[in-house]
Amino acid sequence: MLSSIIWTPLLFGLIGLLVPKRFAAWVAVFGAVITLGLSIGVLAGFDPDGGMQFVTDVNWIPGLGVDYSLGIDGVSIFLVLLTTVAWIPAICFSAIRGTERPALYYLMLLAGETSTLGAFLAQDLLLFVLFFDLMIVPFYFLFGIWGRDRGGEGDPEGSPGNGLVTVQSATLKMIVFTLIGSLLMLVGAIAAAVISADGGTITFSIQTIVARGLPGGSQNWIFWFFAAAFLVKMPAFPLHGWMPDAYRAAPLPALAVFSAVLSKVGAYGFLRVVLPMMPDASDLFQTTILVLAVGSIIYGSAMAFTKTDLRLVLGFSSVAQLGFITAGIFAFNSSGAEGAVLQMVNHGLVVVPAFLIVAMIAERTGSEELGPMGGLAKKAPVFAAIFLIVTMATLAIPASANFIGEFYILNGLFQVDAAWAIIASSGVALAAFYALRMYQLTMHNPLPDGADSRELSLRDALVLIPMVAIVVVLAFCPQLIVHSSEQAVDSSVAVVREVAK
Amino acid sequence: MEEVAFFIGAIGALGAAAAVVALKNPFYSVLALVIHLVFLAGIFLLLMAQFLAASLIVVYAGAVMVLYVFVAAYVGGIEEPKWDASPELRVIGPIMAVALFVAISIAVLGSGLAALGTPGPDDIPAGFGTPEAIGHLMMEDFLIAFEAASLLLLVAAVAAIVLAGRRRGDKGSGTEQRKVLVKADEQANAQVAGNGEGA
Amino acid sequence: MSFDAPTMDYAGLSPIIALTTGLVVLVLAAVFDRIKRFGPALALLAYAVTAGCLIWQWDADVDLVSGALRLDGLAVVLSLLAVVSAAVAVLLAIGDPSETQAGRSDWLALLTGSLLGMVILTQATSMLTFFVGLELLSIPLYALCGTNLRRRESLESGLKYLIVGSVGSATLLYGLAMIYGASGATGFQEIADGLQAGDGMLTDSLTLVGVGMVAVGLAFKISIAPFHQWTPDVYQGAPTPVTAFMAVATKAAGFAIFIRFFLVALGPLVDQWDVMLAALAALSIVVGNVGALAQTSLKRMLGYSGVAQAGYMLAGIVTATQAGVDALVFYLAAYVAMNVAAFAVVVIRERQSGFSDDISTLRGLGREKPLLAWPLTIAMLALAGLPPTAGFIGKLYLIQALVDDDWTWLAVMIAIGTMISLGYYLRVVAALWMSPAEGDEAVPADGTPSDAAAAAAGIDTASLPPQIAGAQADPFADPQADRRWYLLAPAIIAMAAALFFGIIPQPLVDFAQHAGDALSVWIS
Amino acid sequence: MDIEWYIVLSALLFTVGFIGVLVRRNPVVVLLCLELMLSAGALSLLAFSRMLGNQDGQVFVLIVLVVAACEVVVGLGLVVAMYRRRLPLDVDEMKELKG
Amino acid sequence: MTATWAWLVLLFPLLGSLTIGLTFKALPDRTAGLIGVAAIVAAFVCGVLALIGLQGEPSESRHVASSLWEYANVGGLKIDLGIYVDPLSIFMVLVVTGVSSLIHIYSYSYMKSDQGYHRFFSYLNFFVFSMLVLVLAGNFVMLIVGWALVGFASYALISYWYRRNTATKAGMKAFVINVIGDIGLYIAAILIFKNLGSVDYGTVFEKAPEVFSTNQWEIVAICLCLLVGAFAKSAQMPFHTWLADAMEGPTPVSSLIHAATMVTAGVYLIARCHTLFELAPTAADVAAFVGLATLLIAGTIALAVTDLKRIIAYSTMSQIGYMFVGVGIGAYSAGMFHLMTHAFFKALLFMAAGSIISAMANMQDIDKMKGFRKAMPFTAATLIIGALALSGFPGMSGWFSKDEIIDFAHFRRGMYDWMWVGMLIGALMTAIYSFRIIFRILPGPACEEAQYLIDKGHVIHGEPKNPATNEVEDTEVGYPGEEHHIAEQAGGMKFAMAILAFLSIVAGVLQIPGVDEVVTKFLEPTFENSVFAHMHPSTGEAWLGLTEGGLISIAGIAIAWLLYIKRPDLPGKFRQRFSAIHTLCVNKWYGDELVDFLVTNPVKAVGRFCNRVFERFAIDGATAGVAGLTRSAGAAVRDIQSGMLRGYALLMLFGILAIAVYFLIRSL
Repeated sequence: MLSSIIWTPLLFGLIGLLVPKRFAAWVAVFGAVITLGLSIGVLAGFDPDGGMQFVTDVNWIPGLGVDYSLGIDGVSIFLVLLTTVAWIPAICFSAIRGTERPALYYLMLLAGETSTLGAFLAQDLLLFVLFFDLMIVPFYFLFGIWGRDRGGEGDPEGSPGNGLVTVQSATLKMIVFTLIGSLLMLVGAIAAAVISADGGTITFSIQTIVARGLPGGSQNWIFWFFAAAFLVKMPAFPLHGWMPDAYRAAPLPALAVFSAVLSKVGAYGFLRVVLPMMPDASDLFQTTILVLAVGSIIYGSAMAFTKTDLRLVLGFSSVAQLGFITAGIFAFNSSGAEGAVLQMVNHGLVVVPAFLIVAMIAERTGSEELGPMGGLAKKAPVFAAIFLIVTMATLAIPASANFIGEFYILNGLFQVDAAWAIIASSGVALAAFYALRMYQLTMHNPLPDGADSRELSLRDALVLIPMVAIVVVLAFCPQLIVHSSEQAVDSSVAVVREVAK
Repeated sequence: MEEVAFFIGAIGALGAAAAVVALKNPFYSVLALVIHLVFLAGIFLLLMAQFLAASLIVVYAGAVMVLYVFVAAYVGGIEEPKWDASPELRVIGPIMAVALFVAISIAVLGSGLAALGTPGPDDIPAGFGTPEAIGHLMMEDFLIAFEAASLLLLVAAVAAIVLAGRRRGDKGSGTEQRKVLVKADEQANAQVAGNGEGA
Repeated sequence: MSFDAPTMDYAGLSPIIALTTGLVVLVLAAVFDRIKRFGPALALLAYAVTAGCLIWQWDADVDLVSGALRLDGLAVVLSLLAVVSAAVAVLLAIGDPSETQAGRSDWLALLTGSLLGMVILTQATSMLTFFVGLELLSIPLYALCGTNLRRRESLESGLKYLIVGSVGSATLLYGLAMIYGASGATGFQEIADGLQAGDGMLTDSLTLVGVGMVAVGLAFKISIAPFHQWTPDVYQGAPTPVTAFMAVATKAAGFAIFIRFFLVALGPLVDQWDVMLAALAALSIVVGNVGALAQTSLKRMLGYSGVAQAGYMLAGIVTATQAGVDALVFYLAAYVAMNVAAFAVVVIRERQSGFSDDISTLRGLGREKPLLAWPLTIAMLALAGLPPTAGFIGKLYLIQALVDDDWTWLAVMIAIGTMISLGYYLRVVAALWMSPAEGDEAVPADGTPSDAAAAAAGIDTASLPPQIAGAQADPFADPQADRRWYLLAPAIIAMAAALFFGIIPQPLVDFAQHAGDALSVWIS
Repeated sequence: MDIEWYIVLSALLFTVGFIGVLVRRNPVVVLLCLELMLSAGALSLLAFSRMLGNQDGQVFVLIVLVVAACEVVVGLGLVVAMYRRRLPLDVDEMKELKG
Repeated sequence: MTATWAWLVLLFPLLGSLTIGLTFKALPDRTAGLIGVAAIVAAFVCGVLALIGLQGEPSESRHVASSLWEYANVGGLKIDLGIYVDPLSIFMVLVVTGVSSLIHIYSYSYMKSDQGYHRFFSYLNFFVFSMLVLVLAGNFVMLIVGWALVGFASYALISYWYRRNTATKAGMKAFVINVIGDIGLYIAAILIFKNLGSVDYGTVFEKAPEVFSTNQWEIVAICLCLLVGAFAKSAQMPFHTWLADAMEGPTPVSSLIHAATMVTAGVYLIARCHTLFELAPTAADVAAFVGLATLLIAGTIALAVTDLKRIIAYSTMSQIGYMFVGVGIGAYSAGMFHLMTHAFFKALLFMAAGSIISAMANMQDIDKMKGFRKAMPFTAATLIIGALALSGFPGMSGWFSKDEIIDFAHFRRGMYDWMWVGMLIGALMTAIYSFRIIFRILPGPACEEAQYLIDKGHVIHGEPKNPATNEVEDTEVGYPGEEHHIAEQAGGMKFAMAILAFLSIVAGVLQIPGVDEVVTKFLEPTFENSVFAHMHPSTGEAWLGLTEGGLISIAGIAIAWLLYIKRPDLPGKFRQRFSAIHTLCVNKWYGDELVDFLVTNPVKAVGRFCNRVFERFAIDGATAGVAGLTRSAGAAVRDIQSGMLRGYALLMLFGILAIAVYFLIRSL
């Protein structure tokens, strides 16, 4: 069952290579929808109190002790759903517009989905690392082939003062940064397996390693190897150096899922791997990680309200949001961690439409710069309304599920130390500022010359509205997610809590 | 007596070696090497390697050096400034080489191997170093190495033909003299190959 | 004196015999123009028979000819890799200027000679076979590098390789002599026994300096820094099929003897040399990777990359465990696939673009000729160690072996090296996919290279026969190169292998472990 | 005469040969120096062979001589080929390949 | 049953908002307006029915909690989607829905020519829904939800004419300041949960006295955090700067949100949490003092500025200051009563102002207005009634409500006497600025626009201009069209204003000291456990206070008459004489500048620093540095790779030597 979820997208991507070009997009859409159907099927059969479920465990590389081991629990199920949901609008959006070399494009996009799902479902440490590394490859191609160079000063296409960005350098930066972490994580993962085996048979099964435990001294360095990977992926301050360029160069539909889902894998990794496997180290380095997390919140927000490139505003807002999520996880209590899980889903759901909206704005104004924009709401009330909902969810207005997530995170942090919560909460105010600024400077104010305020096309609306609808529905009952993931999340943080005592 | 012979041989071999390096004209260098090989063969004799001493003279100082002489004559000398502009090579190189010599010497002299300080055992088997003994070893224990060496010679010959041989593209571009030379080095190659196998 | 003929195990010797026969046939074929045309077929036949013999002897574990050779898993596995890469070189050489100028059969005879040296080397268990095998490997290679006689770089690379290679050989010889002196034996097992029997010989200065000099000689062959400097130059200058062969097969044979000599003969000294080899490995990783960064010549870049990759693989020996050897062999096998895919594409591109291997000639290839772009792309990703390729699993294997033996810092070095390596591997990928073709800058594939272009390519027009120099189309340029099955097939098969063993690595793991198992007597 | 002396002599010859490779620019002379280095190795092999009373070393030296000869043949072949191509016979001029 | 009615109170505005919003293309404008009005009226009716249901209960059990479903529940922090109905919330529901109904009716006419009619009503209904969530919330998280949603609605309506830069800026300012207030509430809620284990009103108010001792730091912290929220929402110092700018919104919005309902939420919050504030008297005093300071400062500003709507806006701040003092010192019912009467007369004043502004073709400067008495007699009458009520003229509603608060301060003695004095001064200022408006606008020769109205019978059609910047604006979307609507000519407006005028006059009868005191009695169940529940001045004292207040009011009106009618040169002289004070007041005590200096500029500087310095040098610099280091290492490797054969041999020699030396050392 889980295998079929993982491999269906790739299968359809490959089918897309075989069919005539004009059908490739629709094959991809079809594949994504089927994957969503499968994941909903898993959700239907999911038991919130059942621990790890739908387990698949096959010897993959017996020579190395690596298994093809999959499973799903309360944490992963919603991230899997987020993934399968998020990919559909991205694919549809591209399908509506058409791309160059469609077969390859959709193959890459769907391969990205496959690897992301793999990372969420892997229960073998090495399989997780493998999928984690694999994720970046299709996105490297997506960003590289379908991205575009952004000019520097004086280029109407580019961002004045934001410098010249070539696709090549941007993607290279991205992949080098991400792999810095990933490779260290590979070393860390192997070390974890080897050390925990302590001379016995080496296995990479996460559960076994957790059960065997790691000695405190090894935990400390292995922790940082993993943390490096996850923090870069998120990205967290100050390891976000790759993000601005990559975001500016990337094609927006791919960027949407990248920002929505891939960044969550890092946070997920903390919850799935780091906390249970290295409880002592997690406890030891709690303050350090919290400093980074809160730093991300503040820095991300501060950057988000100074940047004028829409993508960067969203990108840095993601930095801030991931800061919240990390902080929640490292509160080591169910309130914080649960809020973090909720927030992962919420943020993912919000970011996808946000980036697609940026694309639509760019189609209307010919620019992604906040400066010369405005007034797009004029003839596009539906567009404006959807964007408004997205904006409000981004800034976590109370009544959105994002608010509940942030509230629980702050509550969790507060129990660690009030200071964390208070500093982190300044991020909420800054979020209001940058999100609203983004909305106003695009939708409001006078319409500049050359910009074309036009309503969403029906097809675009059909892409955006389901996402927005999910956001709205979740706003009414976040408990749906909270309830099902509680047991799994709590079991992760409970390990650390035990140690901390 | 042995000491005297050794020192004569050693000084001769070293002096000739130094001459190989130092002489400006490659022609003379080749000749210096021949002298070196002769002295070396003497030292080989001191070490009871009669067969090798002989083959060194015959094959090496004879055949191979002839090849050298031909080539040196063919390509002629190049003007080589004695002490050129890259001091790191001219100065640091020899210094480091000497350092390497010192290191090896320390390794040898500082070794705990007692036998090094002796002239070697006296109870060596009869016929030590004679063609017969070597021949036996070659055909018995070291057959593969021997056969491989012969194949090596074959391959080297092919290589020489490929590299230096006259080919269709060169038609008319070579002078009479060059043709002769090419033929000559082919012959030399064959000769070396023959010697190797014959031994 | 009676003559004790050594026992000849012809089954065990069959691979060598097959190859020798092939060599002789090829040499003879050189004489007859009619047969000459079938040179490649003859060579491939010989290789196929050799490979068949090797597979026939898959489970062999025997000492051959008075302990000069030993046919076991390690030998079989690494010989197979060498044979496969030689076969690829034969295919890639079809229509190559070097092969044609060297008179086809002669060229193939040299290749076969070198391959024979490799096969002997993988089996060598005595200093003599070791040395002669190494020379049999090297000397034809020196010549092969120079076989593209029209190109200055080719000759230059041949002579450079020969000179520094001989320095390496001489050093190796000197080291062997010292070890011979210290142990009193030439057979590997006897060396180990002799060193252990001798009083304090395991830490004696004579032994250790000898070990060091042998290490230098071997490190030279497998391009370990700081003895790597020939690599980029020779890779770039040599005819590309030779480079491909050299890059893979030499490493296979070099590592075979490295493993066998260090783990069998010098096994008792492992505590003495492991740190040194680790340092060399780390240095190679750094030097190879940073050196490759700004290269514009693809072959040269692959040369530096080979230095770095050799560093990774050397790490497998440092552990001196069976897992380390397994990992090394696995990586080597993956490395064969990746490099073959890369070089095959380079060969095709060279013939299409007037013999330039500049990375810029690859621009826009992804759009125009995906069939060429994909093998190179996968090769680069695999070399960079990205999943889902065999390169990733190989790194994983190596790191696991290292961590398992407490060489975590070296594992981290591998990780760091890999990061740096992305900087150049992905530049190639970017050129393939992410930049438009340079229509006017590239030399037109089927057009006439101008004198300037020829000069740029290092062809000294003045000294060429009139029909080759200038004015005329380059006789070896082949705009249809991307449709030649013998060029495309290696690329695509190697790509498929690199991918397949990235997804289902177990068969290759078994393959590698077969090699490691052969050493189970000597190492844990 | 103690074996040490022979070894030291061989080390000295090796060094001289190495120096030759380092300082000479004529490839023919460089090849000569390589001969020196190889013969130094041969000398030490023989010395050890004598020390051990074991003739394996002598066979080895024979192989070395063959190898040396082969190297010379190929080396000189390359030199001739370069000469034919009118390339400068100076190792310092062989700088097409670098960087 | 009560709970059901209360849920229906919430449902109708939400439905109205969604219906109007989703059918913006299908329904004609008028229908949308009618739906909007109907939804609010229905909510009002349901509110009345809930009131009746609640009054049917015995006094001690007059509170109902009801929950729809569990909103979220993690780690003991259980949040229900729940409401809490008690007299206080019903009181607020009635005020909100009542005033909203009237303002909807007013807007129905006033916004007639606006092209964003649907949007306007959708927002307005949504606002009412949010406000009702706020007042009906059953726990602190729901309170926050309502709190933030009104903030959002307020933002949406301030920026309603979104193509004005000034409007969008004002909206942003209002929203961000309100979010800061929200954060205060977040932290308060988290603190409450941490200390009391729940966020439900019922549990919290029950357990608080058991858990906390008086003035324990936790409870003070909780109350101060609550106050941050309250101050931000109610535009009290130092969070007051957004309110004046919020006047960028259409006049009905100012009337409803920024006068009658939303801005009084802070007062409601303190009253709602009176249990907590009584445990933290320090915090309650802070509330009172901030209220006092705001009322005085806002009063002085209202005396100086000339923008009609802003005068009324500052007056609103000032009046809310009174309410804060009221609930801060324990005069809960007085505070709530003033909240109600203020809603009536302030809404009325805004409506009248809106009418005049329409007549002035969107001009808002009172210096340019003159002689509207004849031009718009109905508007003039309502304006006078509103002003009288605001200045607390004896008999008017404001007289009863404001002076009850003032009197209570005097009744509590001690330092509260100072508040009493301050509030009396404030009352004097109130009377003066109220009548400053009247005397400047109504009497005298008609100005051009007024004259035009008298002559032509309809209002002048000016160029659509931004009143703040005088820039010409395009009217395509989201601006009132050329037709302007004035009370004289629109039934809906007239109707709403008439009712409010009536209420402004007579609402006082609800709370005549010693006579009925309806409000006090009605709210009694909510405040019964309060320490101030049975502390109130005697009837005599109350009447004495009322008399004082009445006299001050009359004095103020007289002063205004003196200044603006009798001796119109005096204000100018004062202005010259006390130019420093005038400048201070006209510049709103430099509140904006102060906030800019203390908060906005530092935050922006941090942003700029991050962007221009840190990102560039630390992040990009580090990246480039590492990349450069690697590249230069590569360059070094390539330099060594000189192509020189002899160099290669040298490096080999070096390597051999190094290894030999290493092994020599090892062999020692």
